[in-house]
Amino acid sequence: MIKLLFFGALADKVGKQSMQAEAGQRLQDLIVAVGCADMQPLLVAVNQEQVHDLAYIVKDGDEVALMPPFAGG
Amino acid sequence: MIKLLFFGALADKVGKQSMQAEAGQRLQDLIVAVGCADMQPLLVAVNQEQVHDLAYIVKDGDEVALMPPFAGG
Amino acid sequence: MNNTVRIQQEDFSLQAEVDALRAVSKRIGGIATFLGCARDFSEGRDVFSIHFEQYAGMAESAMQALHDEAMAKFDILAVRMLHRVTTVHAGEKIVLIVVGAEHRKPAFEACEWLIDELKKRVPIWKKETTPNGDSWVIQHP
Amino acid sequence: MNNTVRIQQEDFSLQAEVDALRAVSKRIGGIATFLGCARDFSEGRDVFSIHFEQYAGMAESAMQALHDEAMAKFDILAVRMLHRVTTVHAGEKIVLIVVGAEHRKPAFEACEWLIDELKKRVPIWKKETTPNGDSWVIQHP
Repeated sequence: MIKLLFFGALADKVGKQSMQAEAGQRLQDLIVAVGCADMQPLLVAVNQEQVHDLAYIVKDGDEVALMPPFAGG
Repeated sequence: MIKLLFFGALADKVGKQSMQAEAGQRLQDLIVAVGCADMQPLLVAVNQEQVHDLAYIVKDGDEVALMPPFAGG
Repeated sequence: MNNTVRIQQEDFSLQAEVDALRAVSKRIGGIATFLGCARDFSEGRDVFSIHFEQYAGMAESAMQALHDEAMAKFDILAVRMLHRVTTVHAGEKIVLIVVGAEHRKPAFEACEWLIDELKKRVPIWKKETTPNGDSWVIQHP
Repeated sequence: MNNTVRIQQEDFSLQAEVDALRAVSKRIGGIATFLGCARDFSEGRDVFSIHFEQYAGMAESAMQALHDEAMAKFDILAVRMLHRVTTVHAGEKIVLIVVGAEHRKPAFEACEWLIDELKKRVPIWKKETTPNGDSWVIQHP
């Protein structure tokens, strides 16, 4: 299993801040499965590091974050 | 008469901070007369406004300052 | 003094942060700071308050990475970075960047680079409360 | 609070100056500051102290002219400028520029422009006391 986190406007749209998901799938498929494919721009982090290759296959224990563009400061 | 002021390194070289001088002479002649002609770069202010035209003829009551380049901050 | 890079709920003291930075080295001749505050007006409408949210852990490590990158990239002696994550009202402090260097030019460059990069790279979001309700802010470059 | 442009012997408080600037408008979203301090080392030699001298009257009016020019030239809301004229030792404060704007870019631009122009246009001089005696400082651009 992996842990999936949602932030900001994405958490509001998905209606939750976190959920569990199956390991072994590509990030791009995971994004479609949780209904976030049309929420662009979308930033992704795996284990707190931003990733750009959405073909990455999530591994058991990964923490995956789906994030809107940052707006600090 | 005019009042002549010297600042910073110029005051040290001239050996005084102020003196009186005659009105009616050009700034460039005044600078030579007080022995500051070779002290370049030299900035000049008349009545607390920087001037660049050394042909200006000093008038009675003028306050003329001879200054080395500024070094604030 | 506290860590040089922090994300916190509480307000901070500009004076205390600058004093802590100055204590690092007597070689520091120029200190550039950027202090970001909440405004009562944004994008043409009133703003009552701004709520900040972070990705805990990643936000602080992204700020630490910026700190380290700035220290390597610019000719500077010390950096302090703080960001509040809470609800703030008009006039309240949000973010502080303090950079000390021997000379002013790299201090300014690093300070401006740090706040620009913080906005791009640190996972923090803000929601504004306006007369028309709440809305997440989309950052302009 | 005191005047927004001052030349004085006494030390000043960064906090008090920034607070006074913030009180000007709740439209202020970004505050850029530059604080110049005395270093213990300059141009390859130790410096025990620095003595500042001004052309009284002209120095403050030249600073006021810079203040007014910056307010007209940049999209900013408030400026405070202070310069001490006294003898300072390593680590002591010399000069402060504080600029408040709606957005950070003009605040940084105005702050950097003001300290650059202050060095060019305000009649202040400094003499450093070093192990080899006193010497007037020739400013580098």
